[in-house]
Amino acid sequence: MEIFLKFICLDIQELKTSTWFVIFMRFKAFVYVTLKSGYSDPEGETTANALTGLGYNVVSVRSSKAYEVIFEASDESNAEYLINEMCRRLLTNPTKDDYRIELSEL
Amino acid sequence: MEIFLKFICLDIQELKTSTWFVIFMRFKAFVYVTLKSGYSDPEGETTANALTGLGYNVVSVRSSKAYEVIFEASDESNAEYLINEMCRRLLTNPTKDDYRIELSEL
Amino acid sequence: MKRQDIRVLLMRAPGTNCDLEALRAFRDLEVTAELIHSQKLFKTKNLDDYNIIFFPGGFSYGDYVRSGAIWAKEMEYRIGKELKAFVEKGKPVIGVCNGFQVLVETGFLPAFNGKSIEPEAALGNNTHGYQCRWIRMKKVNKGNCRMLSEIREGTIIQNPVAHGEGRFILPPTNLVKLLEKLYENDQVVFKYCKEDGSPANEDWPINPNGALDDIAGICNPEGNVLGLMPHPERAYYGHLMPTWTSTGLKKYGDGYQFFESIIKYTEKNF
Amino acid sequence: MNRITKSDHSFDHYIIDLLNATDDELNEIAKTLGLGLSLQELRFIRDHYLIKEKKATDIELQTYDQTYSEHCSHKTFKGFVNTPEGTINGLLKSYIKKETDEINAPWCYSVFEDNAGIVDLSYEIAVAIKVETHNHPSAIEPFGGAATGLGGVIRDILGVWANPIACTDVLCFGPLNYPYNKLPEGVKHPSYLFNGVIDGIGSYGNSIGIPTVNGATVFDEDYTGNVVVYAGCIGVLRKEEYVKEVKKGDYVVLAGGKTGLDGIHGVTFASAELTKESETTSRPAVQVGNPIEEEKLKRAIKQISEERLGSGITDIGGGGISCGVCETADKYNLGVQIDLDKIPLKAAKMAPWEIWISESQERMLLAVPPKNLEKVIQIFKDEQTDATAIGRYDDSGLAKLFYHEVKIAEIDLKSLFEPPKTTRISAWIPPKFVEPELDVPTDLGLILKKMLASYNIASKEKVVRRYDHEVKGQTVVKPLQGWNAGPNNAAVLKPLEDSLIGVVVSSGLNPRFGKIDPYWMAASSIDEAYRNNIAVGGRRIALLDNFTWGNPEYPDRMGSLVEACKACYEIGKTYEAPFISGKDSLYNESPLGPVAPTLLITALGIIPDITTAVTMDLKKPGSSLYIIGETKTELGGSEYYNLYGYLGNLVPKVDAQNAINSYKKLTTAIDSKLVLSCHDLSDGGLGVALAETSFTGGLGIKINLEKVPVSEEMRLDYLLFSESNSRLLVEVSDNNAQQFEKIMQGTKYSKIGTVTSEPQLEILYLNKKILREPLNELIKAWKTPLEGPR
Ligand SMILES: Nc1ncnc2c1ncn2[C@@H]1O[C@H](COP(=O)(O)OP(=O)(O)O)[C@@H](O)[C@H]1O
Ligand SMILES: [Mg+2]
Repeated sequence: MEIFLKFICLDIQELKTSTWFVIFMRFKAFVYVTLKSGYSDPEGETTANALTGLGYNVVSVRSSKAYEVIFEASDESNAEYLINEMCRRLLTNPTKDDYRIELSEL
Repeated sequence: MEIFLKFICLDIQELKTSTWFVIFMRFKAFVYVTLKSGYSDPEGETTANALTGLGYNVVSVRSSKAYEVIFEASDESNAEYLINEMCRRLLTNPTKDDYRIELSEL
Repeated sequence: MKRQDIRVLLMRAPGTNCDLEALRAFRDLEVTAELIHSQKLFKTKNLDDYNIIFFPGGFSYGDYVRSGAIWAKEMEYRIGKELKAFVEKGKPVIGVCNGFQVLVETGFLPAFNGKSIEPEAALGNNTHGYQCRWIRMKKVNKGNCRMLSEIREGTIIQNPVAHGEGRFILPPTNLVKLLEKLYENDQVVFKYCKEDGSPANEDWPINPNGALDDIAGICNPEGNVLGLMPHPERAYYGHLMPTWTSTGLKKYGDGYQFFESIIKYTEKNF
Repeated sequence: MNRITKSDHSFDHYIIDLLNATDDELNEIAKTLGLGLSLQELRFIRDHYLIKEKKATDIELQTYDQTYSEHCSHKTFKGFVNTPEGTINGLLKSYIKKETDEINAPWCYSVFEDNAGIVDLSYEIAVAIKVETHNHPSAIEPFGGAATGLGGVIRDILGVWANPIACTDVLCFGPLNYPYNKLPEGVKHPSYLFNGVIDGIGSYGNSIGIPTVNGATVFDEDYTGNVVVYAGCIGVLRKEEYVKEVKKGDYVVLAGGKTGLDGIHGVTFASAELTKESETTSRPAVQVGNPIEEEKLKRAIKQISEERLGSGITDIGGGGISCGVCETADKYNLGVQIDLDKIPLKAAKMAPWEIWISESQERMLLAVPPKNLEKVIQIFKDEQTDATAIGRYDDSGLAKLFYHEVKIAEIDLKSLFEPPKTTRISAWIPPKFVEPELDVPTDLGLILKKMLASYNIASKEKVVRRYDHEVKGQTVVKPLQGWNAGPNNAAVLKPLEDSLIGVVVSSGLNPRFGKIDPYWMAASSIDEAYRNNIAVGGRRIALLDNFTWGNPEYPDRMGSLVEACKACYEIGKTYEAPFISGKDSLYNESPLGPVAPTLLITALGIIPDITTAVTMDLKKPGSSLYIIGETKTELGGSEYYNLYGYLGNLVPKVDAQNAINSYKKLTTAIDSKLVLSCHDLSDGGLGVALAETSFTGGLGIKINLEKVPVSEEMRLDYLLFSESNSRLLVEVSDNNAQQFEKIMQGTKYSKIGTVTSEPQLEILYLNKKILREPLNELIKAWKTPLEGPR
């Protein structure tokens, strides 16, 4: 584990008004984003067809995206909170995606 | 685990000439395809920038693709062999991609 | 052979979509050009009837997995032998955009030591995402790519690019050596360049996708398989050029010489 | 009493007893079945079943629900409107169609009839065009929503047997820098929507291989809660291939993608307001597009139309198979019998009503005479896609549906297509905004750069480059001009190999004007679309109207809609530009309030010879620069006021008679090859237009501002940034100046300066230098805001 000493604010909304010393830690999160069931997955279907065409006995393929995000947070529970927020705000669309996070300290 | 009894040939190349009874099993493989280190990952960089722009302390993001492949094989070692072959033949380009497989019997 | 006897095979798959421009160009040059669904060819397998094979651009099978990958593997599985025989006869095979991707994925390009089993290069994600824009490229080939011998070395050509995956790359572990080899074999055909022909130096947007050493197009060591990301077929007529309203309208645009050279070469050598 | 009972069959099938049902009971039934029908419509249906003396089934009521929805039946535009001045019997009939009928242009081939408007291109060839909205789905899932919006409008073009040649898209977002903490729950951030929508349109259009050549990107606070996504498609067809002769005995052939649980109740959803729950409750209505499936359909349909193998065609969009099948049967005065078991499904478990109304993407419906059936199905197969005969047309006037050999519905088509008319109430009260009193700025150059850098004026390269606008090799005038990528006025396409004739597409919308005055907003949009078209050499212009409005059940929203329709009639008529197609999307309301009333006008012109097309970049040092039209103190809704945070009241008006007069003369000048470049004046007025034309051509300008024709004495900043309509900048080579002036006689125009080889924009007023800016700084200001990594 590495520890980072940085000028940083605790609340991102207050970035402009306040800064002070905080001990920050680095985390690595794997985020797997999959289409919710019920959505058709043209990429998966096409890939499955292609594999079948190459001679494999493929039953189905689901395609998905994954991100490895390295980021800083004050502690583990903060890290968990932040990465979930990132998922909801940018990395996934809760309407159609499910996601799964694997978090570890660096 | 489910066991499938199917008319199937052992060698896909011989599909037209011979068929006989074989006991087949179903496997599920997660395949994660990542860009080899050494290549810039525009999607990852864009995502990292966007997350930074939202106020997170993101150090880096690497994007990757993932496939959940459900397929049939005669046994575990055959399954491992087949899914590796699928990766090399279609799912990745060894020039730029690394991959990792998580295989399990269904 | 006589021009009207030249037969060009344009192949298509679901998602191919730059076929009609290419067909139009060949037909304008008065050769026989046929656009055929690859499924049909998988059945007949008769490539021998043709003198030139052209893989047009587009999004074959949605470019799922990787651009061109699915079509390439399907082709290899179904007519791999026939394609290889065609290439070994020295006949011209050309891939533009998605067609280039297909030729790399099948191992016909760069094919340092003949057709490879696994791809030896890749067309990766553009540094700036999908882009549709006009670029300039310079012909740098010293003569190995004989089908383009009508285009003088150093000629600057304006063509549009439109792709999300076209960044030419080689394996990082062996990059320097392979790049050297590419030049040694005179396999580099087109490079992105500035208005005055000087190198783009991988600067965006002059090099629109971040391609290694500004490489826009390459050929195999024998020179008869050619792939490039820019679209000469979309610059075939003068009225398609980006500044024809200010620089004056000519009948043909920069893409014309590309097709004309291929046809003249075929006329002379087969 | 329980009016809904399950039948004895093993599948989902319910019998509904409507006999003497009370209003409460009707509402209860609607709620249980998830229907969006109004009480008036429910009563109408109840009475219909009373006459027929039978019970209804769930699938029958679902069919009524789909057909009567706002999205499918346009009840607001077809119904009554009670205004303070009296009752209007249908906005469509009283204004839009009336305009078209009165103009009665002989070149209108098929208008307001089919899936798209169709006009002549040549004697044998016609052009079809359609523009659609896809706002609600894009707000929930921007990528999928926008992509399937484009996919849908492309199918509209396929649905008139035309071959798509180009797409357009017009997008309205909230400000990209909107504060996150001000977003209400359930509303997505404008930059998330922006990236998603653009990627969605790009991915679909690029993959199917149709160039996206024209559009607009607008940012305004009022779009934060209601993103607006218009997608358009243009196609060409041989008139003899426009076959519409479905007969009794023809097969109903369903082609393309499989039918799934995705997109169920999309129509009811599109006709309702967005709430914070929409995200979760509306989920199945949002879909993932599959452009390759549609590409295959496109190829197959082209071959079928070339060989004339079908007798009719329509797309499957809102309402799913139910609408496509019933509409076709009704249109040809036939009946139809469908076997739901034959429909290929994605999901294993679907209730029959779900199969019937699912809006799964990438499906088309063809009518095929028995002798061609086999061949048609083979053509689809050769393209690696499916086609299935799911039923046949008969002459019963009924739609009869079978599932597992049980007749589960028998619907009287007449009752389906003659729904009761709604009545809406309208009351338009013009709002009053503060007319600002601004100081005259000392540094006009700085202001100009700020204007160029505003999101609404800045370069849209980031959007436009995401779309392939060159595929098909027909784009003669491109959205971005030359190496400096200036904003062209309209796109010109050359769709025919053996002819120089071109198709000209442009668009106009002025939502900020609409907040002040919907009438002049509509007038301005028509004028803008029209003059953009004229500017490149277009003529014989046809118009499309696309309304995006708030909930029409509020009298003020309805009132402004009426105002806008009036302008469509009056201005359109004077321009002799018939409306040929259109679409409305109402109920655009969010927790942040209604959408800004947004009328998009798309103009479709032709140019007889594409080699005479004119682009907006300056061409030659020494040539004369003219302005056409009069500049007025009309800064209401302008970008200039917006810079200072004001809206204002004095919205630009349109003097249609004078405008059309100068446009006609300009066309003559263009045809006489006198015009080197031409640029329309719109957002940011004269100042912005001068900068754009200049840095695009890489040539300088020197003008005398006092030469600009004005209606009254004006402040210099207003003169430079007023957005008065009907104005254009025209570059004429010096030796043609006299001839040009002769042609323009009788119009308001003036030579205001010359083109120079110095790379700068220089503006003098009575010999005093009031602005001098190097071109590289202007272009930098213009390109920076929306450039760079995404
Ligand atoms: N969303 C979009 N889709 C396609 N083209 C667009 C889009 N936004 C802008 N464009 C194109 O970019 C060019 C400049 O747009 P804009 O600055 O809005 O022009 P104007 O000033 O004429 O309204 C036009 O050719 C227009 O068609
Ligand atoms: Mg503009």
